Amino acid sequence: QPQGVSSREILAAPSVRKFARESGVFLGNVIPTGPNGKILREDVERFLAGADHAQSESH
Amino acid sequence: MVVGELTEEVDVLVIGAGPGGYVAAIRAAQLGKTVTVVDKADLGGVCLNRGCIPSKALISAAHHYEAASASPYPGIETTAKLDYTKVQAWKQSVVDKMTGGVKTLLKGNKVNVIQGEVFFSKPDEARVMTETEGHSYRFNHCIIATGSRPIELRSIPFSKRVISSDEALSLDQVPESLIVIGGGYIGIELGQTFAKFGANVTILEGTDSILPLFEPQLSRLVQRNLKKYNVNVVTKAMAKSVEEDETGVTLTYALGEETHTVRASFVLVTVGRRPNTEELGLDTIGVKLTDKGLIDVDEKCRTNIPNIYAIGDIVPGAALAHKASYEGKVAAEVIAGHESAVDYRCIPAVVFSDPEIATVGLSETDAKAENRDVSVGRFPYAANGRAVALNADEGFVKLIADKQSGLLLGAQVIGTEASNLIAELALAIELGATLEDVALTIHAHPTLGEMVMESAEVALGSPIHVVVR
Amino acid sequence: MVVGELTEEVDVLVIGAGPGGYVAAIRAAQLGKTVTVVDKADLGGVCLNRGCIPSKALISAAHHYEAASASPYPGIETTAKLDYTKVQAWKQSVVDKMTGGVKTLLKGNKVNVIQGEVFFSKPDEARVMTETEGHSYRFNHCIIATGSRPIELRSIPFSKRVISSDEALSLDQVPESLIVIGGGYIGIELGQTFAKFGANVTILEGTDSILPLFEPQLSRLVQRNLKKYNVNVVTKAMAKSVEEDETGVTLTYALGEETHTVRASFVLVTVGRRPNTEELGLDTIGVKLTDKGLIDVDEKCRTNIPNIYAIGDIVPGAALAHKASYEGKVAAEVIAGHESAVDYRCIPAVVFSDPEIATVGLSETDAKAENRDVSVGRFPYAANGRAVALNADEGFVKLIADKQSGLLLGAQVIGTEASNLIAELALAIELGATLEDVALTIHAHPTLGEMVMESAEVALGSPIHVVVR
Ligand SMILES: Cc1cc2nc3c(=O)[nH]c(=O)nc-3n(C[C@H](O)[C@H](O)[C@H](O)COP(=O)(O)OP(=O)(O)OC[C@H]3O[C@@H](n4cnc5c(N)ncnc54)[C@H](O)[C@@H]3O)c2cc1C
Ligand SMILES: Cc1cc2nc3c(=O)[nH]c(=O)nc-3n(C[C@H](O)[C@H](O)[C@H](O)COP(=O)(O)OP(=O)(O)OC[C@H]3O[C@@H](n4cnc5c(N)ncnc54)[C@H](O)[C@@H]3O)c2cc1C
Repeated sequence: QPQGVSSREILAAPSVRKFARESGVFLGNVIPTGPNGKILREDVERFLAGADHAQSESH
Repeated sequence: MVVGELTEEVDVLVIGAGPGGYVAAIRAAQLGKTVTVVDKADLGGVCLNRGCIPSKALISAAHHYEAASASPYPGIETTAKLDYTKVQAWKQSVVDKMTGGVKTLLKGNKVNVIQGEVFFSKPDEARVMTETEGHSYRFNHCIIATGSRPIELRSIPFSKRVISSDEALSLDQVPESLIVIGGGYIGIELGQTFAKFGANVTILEGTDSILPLFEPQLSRLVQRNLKKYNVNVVTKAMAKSVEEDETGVTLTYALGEETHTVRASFVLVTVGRRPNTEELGLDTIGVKLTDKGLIDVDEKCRTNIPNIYAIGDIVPGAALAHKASYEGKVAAEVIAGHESAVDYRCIPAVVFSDPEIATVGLSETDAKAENRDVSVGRFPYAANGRAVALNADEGFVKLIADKQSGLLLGAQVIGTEASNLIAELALAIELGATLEDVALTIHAHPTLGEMVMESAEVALGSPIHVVVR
Repeated sequence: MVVGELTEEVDVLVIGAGPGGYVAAIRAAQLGKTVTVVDKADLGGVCLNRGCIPSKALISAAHHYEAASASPYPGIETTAKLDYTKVQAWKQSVVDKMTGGVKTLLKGNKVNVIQGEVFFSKPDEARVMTETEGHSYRFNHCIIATGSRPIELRSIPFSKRVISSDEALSLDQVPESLIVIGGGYIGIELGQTFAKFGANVTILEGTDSILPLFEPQLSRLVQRNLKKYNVNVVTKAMAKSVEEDETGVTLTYALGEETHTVRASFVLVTVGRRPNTEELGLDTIGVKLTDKGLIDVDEKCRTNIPNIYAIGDIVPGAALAHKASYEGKVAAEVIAGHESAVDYRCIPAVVFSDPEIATVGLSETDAKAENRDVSVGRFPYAANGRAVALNADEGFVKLIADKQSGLLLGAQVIGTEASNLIAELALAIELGATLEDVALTIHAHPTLGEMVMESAEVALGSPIHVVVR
């Protein structure tokens, strides 16, 4: 029962996907900087920093 | 419920101690939960008792028997004598070792183990029937992991000589002759194993090829190997009825318009497996099923009933032990409050046939069906020094990658140790590796893994060890 | 130069057709270069003729002989009879197949092949001496890949009965007894192989452990296995002198203050290999060497002389075939104008001992020496279902990762199929994978690769199949 690659077209290593989930980040919103549009951990971190920034601004 | 009977409170109740359930129980306990796991049969489930482990033990014994019966090495003359009763005892010792391990692991992780059959009485309550009594348990969370069982053919019901994989794995003798109905991976693994042990084997397959879920390039090599043991493979054959007597069974099957009969000591029916969902009382509590009778779950392994989770063979997806275990971890982690989810790009699948088959991700056929532009790289075992030095130069490694980006999408391996070569390829897909990543990674010489690197180079157009035309 | 002799013009001249040279020649040809490769001996170099391939062929034959001599499977009684002459012939057929393959590959890629010995006469000119004549070649680019040869001990010179690995691989009989001087990987592979074939083997090692380049946890398991064949391992032993007669050799060695003698049919000296740099005329043209006599190269495999490159055993780094081939590709690509460079994070190393050892990247010992904060995860073969079902439950997988980031830094595997398991780990390191990446990648059940996943979980602190205390 070979299982095809999931339809998820977002490219990120398993640990990065986990990190994003745990941080409540939807990977589709993150700007990738890795090769082939791969999302790196730093990209998620940058997104988090940005989001935090936006949040504190809106206060 | 018996009047005055106490209802015990449990935090996490796991139903079924197969590779789904026992792994879920251990992970939940590791994360601080108090866990009770209930199984009506043996710890380890189908996988350890009547599936993966005993089948692979017999397969490896058959391989050793075959290699010693007719040595593939010139200059090493060998003989082999089979005492199948002892092989069975050894197989059982392997099973006992692994199930004993599960028992130790559950204990070591302070999981409470109960033997009994579970039925849901309420959405947060289950009744456990042991041989002598019944008990009710109120749970905060429940994980259903009751697995699957062999499908029985209505026209060819199980009997003394019409058996499932359960009995086939425990026969105390090698049957003189065996008819296998169903040429999927379980039928092929077992049919080929008994053929190696000397049985006269016939395999009936309904579609036009054995291992129909795999590409013809793969199944063809297995089919060729089956010829070595005079296995009679009949494709497009529909088993119709069976007559059993003292000494054997006569099976009638249709081949197009024609009707044929074949006689053997046993008929082994391996036409698929059915999820164990019917007798759990799922309807009582309203658990939603798919139209195939599987439990409907989301990516956190949650059913439609709050706090009831389901994993393994009873939920959609490949019915494989490693999928069950993966989901077991996810369910346990979600229950413990983690942000886990079923979130893999690929699941490898292995057939322990001879030669071994291992696949992961997209095949070339899938890619064509999806109209995807892909690069394909194929490298033969015959051009790999290690394979030749191992006297095992049959097979190939094949990679499928996105044409434009080079991203690895899938891989198929057939040949010796395919089961171990697929690990690198699954990791490559998970990590979003490209053909270049694989080709530029140094692979030790002389190892079979070099074929992975070289097939990436083939796909890239500049392989060293095959000539490009 | 003989007056009037013509000097031929060649574009790329490759000296030596081992795994460095022939791979460089093929890659350069693929990239459009006109290539001439010269070797004074056989295509394939040491690796295919007197190294990796013949040794692994004998190792796999010995493994088969041993498994059939004393079946590890209860219920399968086997016998084995050895005709070593035929095993040698088979080994040679394996070598011929692989070297024939190289010939075909070179031809298929239109590489011009010359047999002869090369000396540099000018920085852009080399003389090739064949048996009957000499020719001069002016080259635009040259790749030196002349490899290495066994080191001879001054006090114990090679003779009829004092042999190197070259002769050991081609003995026409299994020696009744054999003394191996040097317990590195070549000595262990060959000593253990002859022991399995029935020779009475003594191994003398100068340091305090065999396989001194590997961690004690690894060498210990090999040492234990050697006991099975009554191999006498003497550590801290210094071979002093030898006396040879018609029937054997008597070797004198020092063990601390004491002097011992031991007698055997042959002495095999495996104390290291020396680069083939002396007779090339490198000094004539001023090629810079390191203080160890290796050719000094930069990350593009360039020597200090413009357009002369060097790769493989004659340059610094591990003297391994896959390193030679990797550098061969780099040199060829640089010559073709690509921006290639030697740019790997790790090189795996395999010892085809019993059990097999495979390592890559940092070891725990290295990490300690560097004062690095690491997480270590170790998982035993005995807890892996596939290993138990294969009757091969000895060994372990060990991962070393950066404590803070989880980045995988190194791995050691000892046990059956270690040589194939290391591929995934090398790729993981190259791709910058973390322990979580490895742990979250689904590994097929039941396969040996599951140990890789589980050792990552051990390092992360929540393994399923071993109890954490
Ligand atoms: C011959 C054979 C070979 C196989 N080989 C492989 C292989 O090589 N690789 C692979 O990945 N997969 C293999 N499989 C498939 C694999 O065994 C299953 O995918 C796996 O066991 C599913 O795990 P599970 O935890 O979902 O359920 P199971 O392993 O089926 O366990 C379910 C458990 O639940 C218990 N149970 C059921 N109902 C109740 C109830 N009402 N109350 C209490 N307990 C209950 C059962 O007793 C059982 O122990 C093989 C299967 C077979 C038959
Ligand atoms: C017993 C043994 C087992 C081994 N096992 C392994 C193993 O399992 N894995 C592994 O990775 N490595 C192994 N090695 C090491 C491996 O063989 C070498 O690292 C590898 O062969 C080096 O490749 P190379 O191309 O640099 O040189 P070589 O393979 O040494 O080839 C050099 C070639 O140059 C030719 N040559 C030399 N001088 C001249 C000249 N002046 N003119 C023309 N031609 C010349 C030689 O004839 C030779 O063919 C083993 C070695 C031995 C001895």
